[in-house]
Amino acid sequence: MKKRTLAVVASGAALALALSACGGGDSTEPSGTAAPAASASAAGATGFNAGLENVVNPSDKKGGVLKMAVTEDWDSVDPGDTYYGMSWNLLRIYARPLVTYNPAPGAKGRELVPDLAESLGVSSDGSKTWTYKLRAGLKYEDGTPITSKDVKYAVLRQLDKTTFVNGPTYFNDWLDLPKDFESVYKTPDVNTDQAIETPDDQTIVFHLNKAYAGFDNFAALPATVPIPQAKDTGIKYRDHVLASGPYKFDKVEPGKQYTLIRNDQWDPATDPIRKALPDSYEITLGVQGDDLDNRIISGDLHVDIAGSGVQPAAIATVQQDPELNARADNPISARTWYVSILNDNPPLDNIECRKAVIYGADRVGLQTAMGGPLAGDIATSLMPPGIGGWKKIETFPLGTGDEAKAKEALTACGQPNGFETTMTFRSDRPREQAVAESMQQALAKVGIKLTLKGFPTSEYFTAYAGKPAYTKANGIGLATNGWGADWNDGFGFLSQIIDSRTIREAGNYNLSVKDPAVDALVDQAFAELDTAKRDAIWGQADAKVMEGAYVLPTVYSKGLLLRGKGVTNQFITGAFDMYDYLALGVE
Amino acid sequence: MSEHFLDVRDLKIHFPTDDGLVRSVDGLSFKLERGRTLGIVGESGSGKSVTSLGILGLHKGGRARISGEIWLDGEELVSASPEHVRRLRGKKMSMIFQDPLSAMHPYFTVGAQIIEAYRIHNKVTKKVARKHAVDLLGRVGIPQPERRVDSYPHEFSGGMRQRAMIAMALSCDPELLIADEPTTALDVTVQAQILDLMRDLQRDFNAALIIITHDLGVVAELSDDILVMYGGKAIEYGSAEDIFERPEHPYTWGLLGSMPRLDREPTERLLPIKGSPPSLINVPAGCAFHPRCAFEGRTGGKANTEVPDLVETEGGHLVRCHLPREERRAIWATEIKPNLESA
Amino acid sequence: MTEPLLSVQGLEKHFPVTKGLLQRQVGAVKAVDGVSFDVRKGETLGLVGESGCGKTTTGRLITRLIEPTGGKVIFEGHDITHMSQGKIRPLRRDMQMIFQDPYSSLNPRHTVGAIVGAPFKIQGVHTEQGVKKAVQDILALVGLNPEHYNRYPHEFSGGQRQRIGIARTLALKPKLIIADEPVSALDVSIQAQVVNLLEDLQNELDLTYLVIAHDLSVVRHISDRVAVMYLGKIVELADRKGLYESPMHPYTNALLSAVPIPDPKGKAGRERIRLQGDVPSPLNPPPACRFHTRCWKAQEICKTEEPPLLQLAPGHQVACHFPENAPALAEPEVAAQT
Amino acid sequence: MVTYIIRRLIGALLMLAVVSMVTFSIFFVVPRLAGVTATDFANRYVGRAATQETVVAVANKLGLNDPVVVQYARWIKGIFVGAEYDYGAGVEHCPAPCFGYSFVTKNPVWPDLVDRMPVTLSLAAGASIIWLLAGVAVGVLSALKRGSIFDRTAMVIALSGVSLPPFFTGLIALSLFSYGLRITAPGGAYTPLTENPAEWAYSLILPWLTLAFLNAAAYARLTRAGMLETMGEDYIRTARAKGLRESTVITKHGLRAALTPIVTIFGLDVGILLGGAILTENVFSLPGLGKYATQAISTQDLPKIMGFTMLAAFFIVMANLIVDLLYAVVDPRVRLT
Repeated sequence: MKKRTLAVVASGAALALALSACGGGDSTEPSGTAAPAASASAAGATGFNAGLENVVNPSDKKGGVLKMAVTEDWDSVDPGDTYYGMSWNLLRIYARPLVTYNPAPGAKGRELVPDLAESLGVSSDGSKTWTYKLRAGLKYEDGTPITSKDVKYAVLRQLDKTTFVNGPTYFNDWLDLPKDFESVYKTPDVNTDQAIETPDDQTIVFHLNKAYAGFDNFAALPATVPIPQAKDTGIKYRDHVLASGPYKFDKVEPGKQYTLIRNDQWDPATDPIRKALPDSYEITLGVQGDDLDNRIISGDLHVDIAGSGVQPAAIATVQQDPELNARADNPISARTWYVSILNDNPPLDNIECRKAVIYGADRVGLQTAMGGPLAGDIATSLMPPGIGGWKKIETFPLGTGDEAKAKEALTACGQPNGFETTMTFRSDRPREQAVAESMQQALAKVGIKLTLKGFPTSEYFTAYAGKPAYTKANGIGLATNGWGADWNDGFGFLSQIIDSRTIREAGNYNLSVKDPAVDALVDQAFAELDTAKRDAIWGQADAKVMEGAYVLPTVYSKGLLLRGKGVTNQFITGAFDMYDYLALGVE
Repeated sequence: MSEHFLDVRDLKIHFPTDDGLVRSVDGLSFKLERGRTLGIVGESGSGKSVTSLGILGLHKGGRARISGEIWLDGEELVSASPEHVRRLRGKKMSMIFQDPLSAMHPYFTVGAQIIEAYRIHNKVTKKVARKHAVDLLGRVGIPQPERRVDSYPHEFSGGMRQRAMIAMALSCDPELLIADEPTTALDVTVQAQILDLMRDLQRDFNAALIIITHDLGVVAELSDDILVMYGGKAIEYGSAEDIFERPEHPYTWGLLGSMPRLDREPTERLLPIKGSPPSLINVPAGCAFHPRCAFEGRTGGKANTEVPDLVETEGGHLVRCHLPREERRAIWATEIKPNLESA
Repeated sequence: MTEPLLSVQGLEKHFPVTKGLLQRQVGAVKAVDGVSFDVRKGETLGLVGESGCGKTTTGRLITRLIEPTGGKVIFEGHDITHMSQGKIRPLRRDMQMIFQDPYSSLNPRHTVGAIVGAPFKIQGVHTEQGVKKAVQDILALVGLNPEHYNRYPHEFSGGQRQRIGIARTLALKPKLIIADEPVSALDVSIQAQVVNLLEDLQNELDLTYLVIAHDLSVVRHISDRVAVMYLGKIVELADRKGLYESPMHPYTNALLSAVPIPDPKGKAGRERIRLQGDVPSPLNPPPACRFHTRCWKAQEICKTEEPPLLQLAPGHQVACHFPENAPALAEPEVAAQT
Repeated sequence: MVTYIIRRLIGALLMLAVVSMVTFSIFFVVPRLAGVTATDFANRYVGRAATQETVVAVANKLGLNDPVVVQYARWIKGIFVGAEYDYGAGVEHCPAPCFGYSFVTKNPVWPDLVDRMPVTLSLAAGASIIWLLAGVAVGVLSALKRGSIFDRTAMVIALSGVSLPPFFTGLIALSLFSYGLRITAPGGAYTPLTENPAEWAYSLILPWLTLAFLNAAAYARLTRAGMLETMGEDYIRTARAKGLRESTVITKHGLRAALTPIVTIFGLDVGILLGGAILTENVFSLPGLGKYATQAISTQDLPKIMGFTMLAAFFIVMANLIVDLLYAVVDPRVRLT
């Protein structure tokens, strides 16, 4: 699972657990029964889930201070060194990538629109070369013009993963880099034109080592936010990020607070997508979770940047208080919780035994374990709805467990009396423990005996479930797992978790999908230039994984988010499944 | 009104507790004149210390129920206001406690504590009070008083501390001095020094002195008159000679028989009193001493039904006993005295 | 003369005194400094002295509650000075201690039966009935009501508690009892009861006592022989009669003369010796004869030469350059100077 | 006295050295013994998408591949002579005392600690004064009116105060006073004293009271017990026998002795508190040392954890020393040798 929302990472902390009142982190998902769907009519939408498809409280009024907060600091405000969804969403107020997401509610929010670039990328050479042209009149906060060389430098700079450890590695993997290039710091003199060319100050050309039709998704990564080489101070750049967007940093106190004020060098004429309504942003870090919810409820704060939902304590309040309920949104997010069924150890190397596990599982019970309908819909496959190519896959029933079919599968597998295996889970996540216990109970009915083993989140993938040497030696059969998309397409969601060739010595998130047919589909998808066809291939891959019974999906995650009091233009963007931070204003 | 310097009349000090009423002092009367020394003798729980604190008015305002009269130099103290008694305390009457280490505040110098005692009742400057403290320390035999006045109690030896304690008690020239077990915590050679000192001081100050102790030797050394207490009551009162030469109460006999003595040939066996001192909540009916009394059977059954009165037997010698006077004297002469002196 | 049950030879206990940055040892509190005496079977030896003289430390050294820094303790022919705790355990039963405070030395949560009965279980009396019988016998022996078997210590008075302590000690059938201030916490009338009890038990059970006390009257009453200690040393050791009637050491003399006499008539006639000041600190004891700072007979020699403990009369040892009541021929020097 | 202080300071240094070794061992040695490799360590500090090569490179950069002794020595060296850190575009010198660079934020730890200290100091100072005054006052009154309704009520409240954790009382107080009645500042509203003293006090009053409630309760109980014991002492009887007014007896003779142990405990409590009031700072989102420590632990940021631990240990050790010195001043019976 990638660093998608802050909360997930925060929950890894043993201490944070105790402090932020039970499992702060993955409490994205509310518990209890579904809230009354008070969805809204089109005009002047209000009420529950109004923000899913509508702009709530639309306004063009400028001015005011937008107060944001978050329970923990995120990795970095340096666009080249961040891998948090909330950070990617937020940084666009001070930084402009080549391309970005359309500030619009729902699925429209997943559309890419040019930002620094005049238009989306122009591909040539069978999608191996991508050209962008910068808009005219772009300037940094200090008044110096933004050039394509700065974009090139910024992209190359963040390839140095020993310095900028946080960000994604797509450019490392796909750019056609010269062999002798190590990093902009160690090998500054190596000619990198074979990877990125800047024929003039307005034009930038990317050369890939293999074709990729969805490169605009790469261009939307924060890595393309321009950084002038002269201003680069390596890892310390995060303290002095040079603004290209409508706001610039006024105060930077890592771990405590950031304030941003208007960047007078930003020219609205160069920027069709940003309204830049508030006069300034106040961002407070390290606010205690329950307190943060209370302050949003009371109106002292406008936005919880994490965008992953309220704490369990507030969920109850929101459900009971109609006024609050009307301020809540319950979006589905591009994250799936599931159980990996490891096929290394017998008898789970036999597909029938894996099927028996899926048939035997109580899918409703698993949903309850994850926090109920508010927390997520019962998942039918790995890929969540909302991602291109998604189809409801009906390979397996979604009820409370099909004993007869499970027994049938067990017989087919040659284990009519069941078998024993071990299931791992993250011991500091109560919901995963509940999932494991649900599995234990349900499978016991068909004769599959589970031994449960919990491990701390921090070591889960590096030393236990994600380390094949460990799982093989210890006979691990099942492992709780979860994954969020880097961006909302099949590549962004699936490539890291179904491609058997990504499996490493340790630190894997793909624990169980090792199927040449799936790998072949992945390759096919990479090469397919047509978006619709490509999406279809990802959908096939998703179905193939279910056919192989490599995973048991539990829920497509949903979060319970609260709209701030006195905030204008609130809506859930399909790009990040949280409120779009570009559009917000203050009444 | 009383013409005596100190006249305690039917003093009762009772403490209500969860277990019942503790009758620590239960109808005590005695008199004392200036320049005289009264020894109050008794075992633990006899009420002797409660009496002394009662005279000083230290039970006032607490849970104690006090009745009776305490006349001091023409003033009645039981009915007087606590504030009035406070003003007398430390000035007209003062007290020396048993363990000088715990009775002096560990955080203040000896001098400061004496100065404080003096300045409560005398409007003088600190300097004058300090001079007075140094004089007093010298007077009670502390060497280099100018230096020692700034010492803390823990820097003094036991004997020196008791001297300092005495100096503090004497700081306002009290007319009544009560010493509660003043030498019990001290070594025997030091005890002798302190007893000498107290005798000298009393002569010089001409105060009335009450010495409270369980040690008959100490009483004999200092007292003119002796009051023997048992179960909150006086059971025998008389001159020192009366008590040691002609004791008439079986309890007093028991005390004398219990003590090994250096001044006589060692007896083969001690003659102890059987049993233990009574609980002050359930004081035995009748004579409080009767369960331990060897002669209880000779009282004609009155021992456990009637409380005997404190009756004068002759010349100011009072005894609280059911036994007829002649019989008491006969028992003393034939059964007790010879045993005490047997070789 | 019978073989001594307990023999103490040159016993020393020095507590180091350290100072400065490196905690160098700059001196020692010589709590016990070369003490020697024998305790014979069946006798009572009294050890008297004022506070700080080392009498209690001596008792603890003998029972190995603290480790001696020098000298020897021989019990029944065994040198137990440095015997390991394992080896000493069987001997411990033969050598028991009675403490001053009857309140703190009994476990408040155990019944008297349990307190007194524990030793029987160790000795192999196993049946519940057997233990109960044995305990009740002992309770009767020390003058307690055997019916009180199931009561707790707080239900007893001070004197009775001391009796419980004695009963517990006796249950081990010891040969030697070291009693440290056995009666000083008790009321006068109770003191006498306990003193009598100790004497009776000695006669009945053939016990040997080492009684440590500050009360000279009690010691005289109970002891056959008496040792007087001053600042860690024995200054005089004699049989009762010799010590109390013709004390040789000035300190003994002063001690005896300081005891108040319960006789109002006698107080005028007595010759008194009043010592000046207090006992000096054992940290810096006076050199040579430690008593010289308070001694009215002290001469130059007393400050320079330590007087040895010499036998000046049969069974009468004294450590003094100018002993009193000494037979003239024993110490001609003294006669010359008087 | 001087030798005593020198000896204690040397002892304090040794103590800190031991603390550093133990802390270092817990986070660096013990996991190694449990089979966690240098790359496993490094995995915590790289992005989730990092390749094996990146992980190894990061492990090298953080020095995790060196023997533990070398790592420890480097850390110690940093404290005394400073350290160098490659921030990509260049190398920076971190002057002594350098407690290393955060593995996560890449900031030097020491300036962070210095930056967080005023918050914790403010919190500790205000809260400790409140709880000392309130606790002692209630304790004294309770002791003097033993068994009264005041005493019983106070002790019940005190018991609840001792048993209720600040994250409970703090959250209740916040929702009641800050969001309900709106009379106190909301969480996280810290204003430095130097900026605006009134705002400073306003922003801290609720955390002060929450923290003070917890400790005042304990202090009230301690004071009451101490006062009851002291008022039963012989020297109090002596003071009364001198004819002192009861008020003087209580304040001069009683309180003086009863407060001595309170003052020493107070010193230690403040020392511990200076290392960060972890629960309170988290509940009120105050960016102090306790919050810093929580963040450090949640991100397993070892240099931060080490730095914080050392600072907290330093405060505690110093508080101990000061308390001991103070004790000798207050109680003349105590001699420092």
